[in-house]
Amino acid sequence: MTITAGIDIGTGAVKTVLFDSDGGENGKWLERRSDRIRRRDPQQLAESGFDDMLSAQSLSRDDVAYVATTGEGENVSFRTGHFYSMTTHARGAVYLMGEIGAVLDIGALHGRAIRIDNRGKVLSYKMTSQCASGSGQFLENIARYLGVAVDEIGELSKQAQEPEKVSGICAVLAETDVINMVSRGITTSDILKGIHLSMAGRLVKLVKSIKADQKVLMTGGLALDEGLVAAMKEEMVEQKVDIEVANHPDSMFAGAIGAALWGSFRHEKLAALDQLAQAS
Amino acid sequence: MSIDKQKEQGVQKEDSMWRQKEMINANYASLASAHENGRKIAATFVPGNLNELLMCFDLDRSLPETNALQNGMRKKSGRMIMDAERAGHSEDVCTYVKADLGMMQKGVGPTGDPLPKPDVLLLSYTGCFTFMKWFELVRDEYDCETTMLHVPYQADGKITKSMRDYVVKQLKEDVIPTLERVSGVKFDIDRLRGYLKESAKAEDDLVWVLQSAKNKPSPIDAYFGGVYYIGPIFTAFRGTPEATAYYNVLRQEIEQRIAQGQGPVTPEGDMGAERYRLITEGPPNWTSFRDFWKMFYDEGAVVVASTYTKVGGVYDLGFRHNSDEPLETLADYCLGCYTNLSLPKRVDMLVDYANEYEADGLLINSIKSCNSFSAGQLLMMREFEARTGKPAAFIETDLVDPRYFSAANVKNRIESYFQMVEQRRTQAA
Amino acid sequence: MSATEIIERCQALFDDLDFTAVKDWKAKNPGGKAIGYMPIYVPREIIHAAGMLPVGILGGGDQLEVIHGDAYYQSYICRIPRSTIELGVTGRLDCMDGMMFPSICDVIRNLSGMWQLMFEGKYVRYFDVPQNYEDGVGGSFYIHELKILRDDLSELAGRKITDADINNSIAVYNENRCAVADLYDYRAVKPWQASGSDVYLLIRAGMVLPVEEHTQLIREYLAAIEYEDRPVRDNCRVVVNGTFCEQPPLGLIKSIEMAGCYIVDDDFMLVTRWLLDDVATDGDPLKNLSEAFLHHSAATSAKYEPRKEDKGQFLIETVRQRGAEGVIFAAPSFCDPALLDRPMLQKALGKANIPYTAFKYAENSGQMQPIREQAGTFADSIKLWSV
Amino acid sequence: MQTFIGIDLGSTTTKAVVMDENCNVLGRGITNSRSNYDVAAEVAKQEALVNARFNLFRQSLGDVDVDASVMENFIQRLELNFRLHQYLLQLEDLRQTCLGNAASERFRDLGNKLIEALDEVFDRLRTDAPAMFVPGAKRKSDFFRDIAGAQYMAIGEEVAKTSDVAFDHILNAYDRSIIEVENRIIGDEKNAELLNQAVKEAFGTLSELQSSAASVDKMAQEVLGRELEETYVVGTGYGRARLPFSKDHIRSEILCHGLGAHVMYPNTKTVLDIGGQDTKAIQVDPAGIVTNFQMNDRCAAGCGRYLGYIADEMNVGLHELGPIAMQSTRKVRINSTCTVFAGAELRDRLALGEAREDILAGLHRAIILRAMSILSRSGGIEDEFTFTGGVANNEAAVKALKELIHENYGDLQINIDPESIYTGALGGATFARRAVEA
Repeated sequence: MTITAGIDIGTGAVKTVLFDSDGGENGKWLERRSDRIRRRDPQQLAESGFDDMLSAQSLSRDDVAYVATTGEGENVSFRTGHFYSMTTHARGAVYLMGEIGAVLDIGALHGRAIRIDNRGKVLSYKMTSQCASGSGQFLENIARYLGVAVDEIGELSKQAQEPEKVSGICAVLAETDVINMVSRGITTSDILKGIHLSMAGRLVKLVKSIKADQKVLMTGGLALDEGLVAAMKEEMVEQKVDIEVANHPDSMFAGAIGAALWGSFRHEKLAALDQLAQAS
Repeated sequence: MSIDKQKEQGVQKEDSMWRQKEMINANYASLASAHENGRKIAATFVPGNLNELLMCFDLDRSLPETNALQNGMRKKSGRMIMDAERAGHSEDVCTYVKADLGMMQKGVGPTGDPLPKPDVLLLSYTGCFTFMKWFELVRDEYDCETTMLHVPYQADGKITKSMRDYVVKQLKEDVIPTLERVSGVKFDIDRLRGYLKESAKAEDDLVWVLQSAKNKPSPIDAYFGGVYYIGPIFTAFRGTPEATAYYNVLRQEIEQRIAQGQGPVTPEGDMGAERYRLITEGPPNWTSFRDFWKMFYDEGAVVVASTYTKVGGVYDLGFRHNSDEPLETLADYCLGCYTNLSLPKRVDMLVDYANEYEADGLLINSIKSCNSFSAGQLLMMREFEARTGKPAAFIETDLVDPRYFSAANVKNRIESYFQMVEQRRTQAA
Repeated sequence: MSATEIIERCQALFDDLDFTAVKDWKAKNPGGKAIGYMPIYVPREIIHAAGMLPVGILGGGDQLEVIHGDAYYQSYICRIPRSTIELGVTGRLDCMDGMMFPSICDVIRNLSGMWQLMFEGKYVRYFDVPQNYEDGVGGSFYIHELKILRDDLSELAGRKITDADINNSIAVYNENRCAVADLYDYRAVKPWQASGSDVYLLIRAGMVLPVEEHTQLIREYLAAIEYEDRPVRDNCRVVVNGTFCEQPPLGLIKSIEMAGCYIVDDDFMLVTRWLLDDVATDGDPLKNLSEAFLHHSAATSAKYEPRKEDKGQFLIETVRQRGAEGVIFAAPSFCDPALLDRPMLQKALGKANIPYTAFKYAENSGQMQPIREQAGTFADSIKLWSV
Repeated sequence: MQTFIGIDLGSTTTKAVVMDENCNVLGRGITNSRSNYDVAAEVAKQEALVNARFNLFRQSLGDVDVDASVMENFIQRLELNFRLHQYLLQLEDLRQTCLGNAASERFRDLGNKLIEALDEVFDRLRTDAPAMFVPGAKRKSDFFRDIAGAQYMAIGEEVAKTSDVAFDHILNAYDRSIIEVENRIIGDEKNAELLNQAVKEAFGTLSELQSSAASVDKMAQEVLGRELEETYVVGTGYGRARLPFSKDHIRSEILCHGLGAHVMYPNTKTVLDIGGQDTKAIQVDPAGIVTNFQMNDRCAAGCGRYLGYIADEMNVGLHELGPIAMQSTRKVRINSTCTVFAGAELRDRLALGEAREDILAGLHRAIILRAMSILSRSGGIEDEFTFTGGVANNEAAVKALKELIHENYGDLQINIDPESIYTGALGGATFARRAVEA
């Protein structure tokens, strides 16, 4: 058995996991943690989080065969190797849910639809374009403006009667859209739902463009926003996409999990190469 | 809704309008049944549209830009564009192309009649790079026989012998043989001559109509109204007696309006007092065509000359199809289309229009899709202002992409522009 | 010079937005004239035959502050014409005695007209090329275009340009084509030695240096690089396509390699690799140049493909020859040729089971994170799954 | 007396200018546009009218035989006292609203904890209030939302540490109350009342005045009593369409900015206005009539809000950005001015080890670069040049602008009025005056 760590540095939070697996197969999940960055240095957060996890398992750094980073973790000093987000989310998603055709990774500033095969290989992908009012960041800004706590968004959004979509492509102009809605007396619920629907609209468009044909698993920071999940389901119907959008309580860890598993896989492969080298 | 029904309901339109609507619907109906009736379909573009030549081979004519704009006006284009983008076409490229590909996926035309795939693509590569890739894409998707007619660019503002020879040679050695093979009809140059004679008649009337805007008040809107007037000649009807008849009726209607000192007809009836006379550069937006037009006639603004009504031929500068040299005249026609002119030449046209039509200023509607038009328009605007001393306004919209028409922005610009013109006038007085 | 020193020199030429190299050449060649040309192809042989210096104008990169250039273009038009105009209005192109605008797309086409209006008195030539590939049709049109160019330039040079002059220049450029080909072949074999950015900078130097000097420089590099000992990385091999006009920032080329991809072929600055074989150096030079253009030139999105079944075959051939594992489509935002063509090329690659990925850039793109993300995922998917 | 009022309804702030029949500016008022334009317009107007009274006090100075410096001192106190009362009034409103919300379903399981925490927060807010309104005191901003907000965060965080209520809850109580509160208009009578109170207190604080109290009070009462007739009101700005005005009371912001700049600096040829979400370049003729204009739309890159996002991202006040950037020693080129991704760009750069002040300087230059090309598009810059809008108060932006103008257009007169944020409203007021003349 090999112990590997996966560290996923995102825009909003650092996710870290510890796994015990053989070459990435039948992995056993030892530890997990997620630290919101809140203007702190992600590098340090990652390091302290990592060490805390080890001590929780009474392990030392030497016990870890491979420390794999993903997300914005390319320059984490103590990493063994780095895998790119879509590679890791795909692998993590398969670990979490098995039979899926695609991953929809929704972060604070990006949305990515990734089509994968049953082993988690990335077949194709599509990202939201740079200037997008559909970003999670935008949703948070608006929520604060409306006096809504992040954990309320989903519930409120579900209560919407007649949601109105935000038209603007530029988030700043979209913000003004929202202010205008408030001034026209549109309810908070309808506004939030409207934003969820606009986001979902874009995301479903992504899902369609990669021609996903099987269950889609939502991962990333916003995967657990019930309001968005609900909106996604509606938009799938609206845009006539007949596949299930699933989500998983641990889906925010998908990137970190994938990194840990790939780390293990890589570790064994390299070990094998070494033996070859020594043999010859 | 059927035309008769609309007529019963007293929808505001002149006779010429009804005629044109009937011609267009008839053409779509004919395209729908072409294959059952053993007719072949040719697709070709508006600039460099060789309608007379295609008729010589009994081919039905389908014009992709027209299909796209018809879909735009019927608010169908948005979805088609998204379908095309989902199929992998970039959000950055021309929305005519995407609307067309989106439509072909469904195989249904703007009127709801089926639109069969064309049997031959006449790629007259005239004044627009995108045309070339557009038909490569259609060919790639639908395996249509394709014949390329490369029309050189008038970079120095003149048509040279070498250019003309090149185009004529392509017609003789490539285009005509291909059309003969596809249609099974032998080429008959006298038949071509006949159609060309017919074209010239209609062209005379069209020019008269467009120039009637020199009257005050102008009896026509040469942009929002103009796009209807150019319909038949720029599309599948040039060279047909129907087209000639249409322009005849149109001319009479306008002679009448002039006699009665009337302004243009708008979708809401006669326009009020003429307050601003404008020149426009660039195509209109189709998805919000009515709202866009309303922003003008509500303010008493009438367009007296536009470059867009010259994309299918700059007839008012003297060109006529000439049956004495049939192939050469087709070459000159292609080489002379507005978007094939050099930028300096385009500026000259705008300046001349401003003077001849006594316009208050220039409005440039810059189209995201159309770099052939749009690239350089901001310089054209400067040159225009410098040479005429008249103010210009600049707005950005798109042809058939509803996502790219921001009514609030456009209105704000146009409002400010009119208020500016007004202010300068009172100042001058 | 060591390979590193050679690349440092190229980098300096690349960073210099004032075309000092051109000014130096003019100082050394009193009365000598310089002709700027934009992507993707002009027959530099004729300019050379006129005793002039052909200078590639490839926009302003990511270090030029574009102020006036932006004022001439809407948000939905690519960057290269903006920065080129900026170079013009800030006087950086005053050392050019003429500008050539090849027919590549409507934006560059219209730029030729803008140049006529903005820089009166300068020689401006829109260089049209045939989209019909019959010698008797497109060929005779093209030869006529070449004649005009030759006559214009001899007038500008104040001396007749003879066939012998042109044949001689063709020979010189055959040399250069050969050196460039050797460089690309070398990189395809040892991409860890000749990195993507090295090769880019070397070719880029050829945009401002006299051709003879450039050929020499490449030869020196090929000799010197053998002595370098650069680490072999666990990268996959890709062909980069779509970069034939507006150039990617150097950071993007480096990011692609950082993310785990060796670039083993590309379409940067195609003018140097447009004609695929040597051009005959005897007989009628214009006829020879025309035949080379019609029958032995690279396929690109700016050209018409007469036969449907040939679409994308040139790219597929390149992938096979170079032993590449995939294609990265990197195109400038709002680039009509590259972006309209892409779906057809991708379809062709799909049929040939060649994996590909695609993204857009601008010559002044700042954020490389998304680029690394995509190139990296592509590299991962090839590396982790290759058994 | 007759007054003429211009109201500039901007995307982030709403400004009002009150003018007398001789086109003298009597008063200026500003407020954040919030989510209710009518309220914003009303509040801005009231602020301007209150401000007008203070100026009327100044004008009437001559009428009383008291040393001018003492009088100026008096008026300053007067104004500060007024502001303090206004603040306390709204603070109390906020407190009640917060407590109301704290009692709601959502915080049920917190029991009284939150209420107690809030009580402590507001007590401390109240105690700290007077210190913000003494002569020479610096305030983060003049909007209740900002002043109270900033204070609330700071104190709230401390309270959260001591009590066992999460900061998020305290913060949320504020977030859900502030909109209600800031949408309640104080009203003319209430303002008059506060003014009266402020006058009395001003006497109390200034012993030098006792002797001539009578004459001063007479003057004060006269000014307070003077009726300001709203003769003609003109609305302009981004939100003008939403104002409850008839068409002839509405002017395009382009014309208003052009005219306003002309009124401030009659030799102005070129005007640049960088507002919250748009940038305008305007050319005017010697009569202040617009001859050409360009503005950005569909993308707010490089506008005022951009700096707002950056300030949030760096957790500093908007007004602190300039000073920090001024410390820059190295040039950093930044090409993207997309507001939303500004944060990402900032993190990227910091990760690359670049210095905060250098990045900020780069960001400021990037904004001005965009403005420069919009200017260039409108026909370039001609002497004299006038820079207006909120960003004109940012020294780093001004520095970058001056450099770039020098590099591209040489030496020319650059006008920046500290009150330039009122340019549109000033133009509006001038149109209002002209409307009545005509």
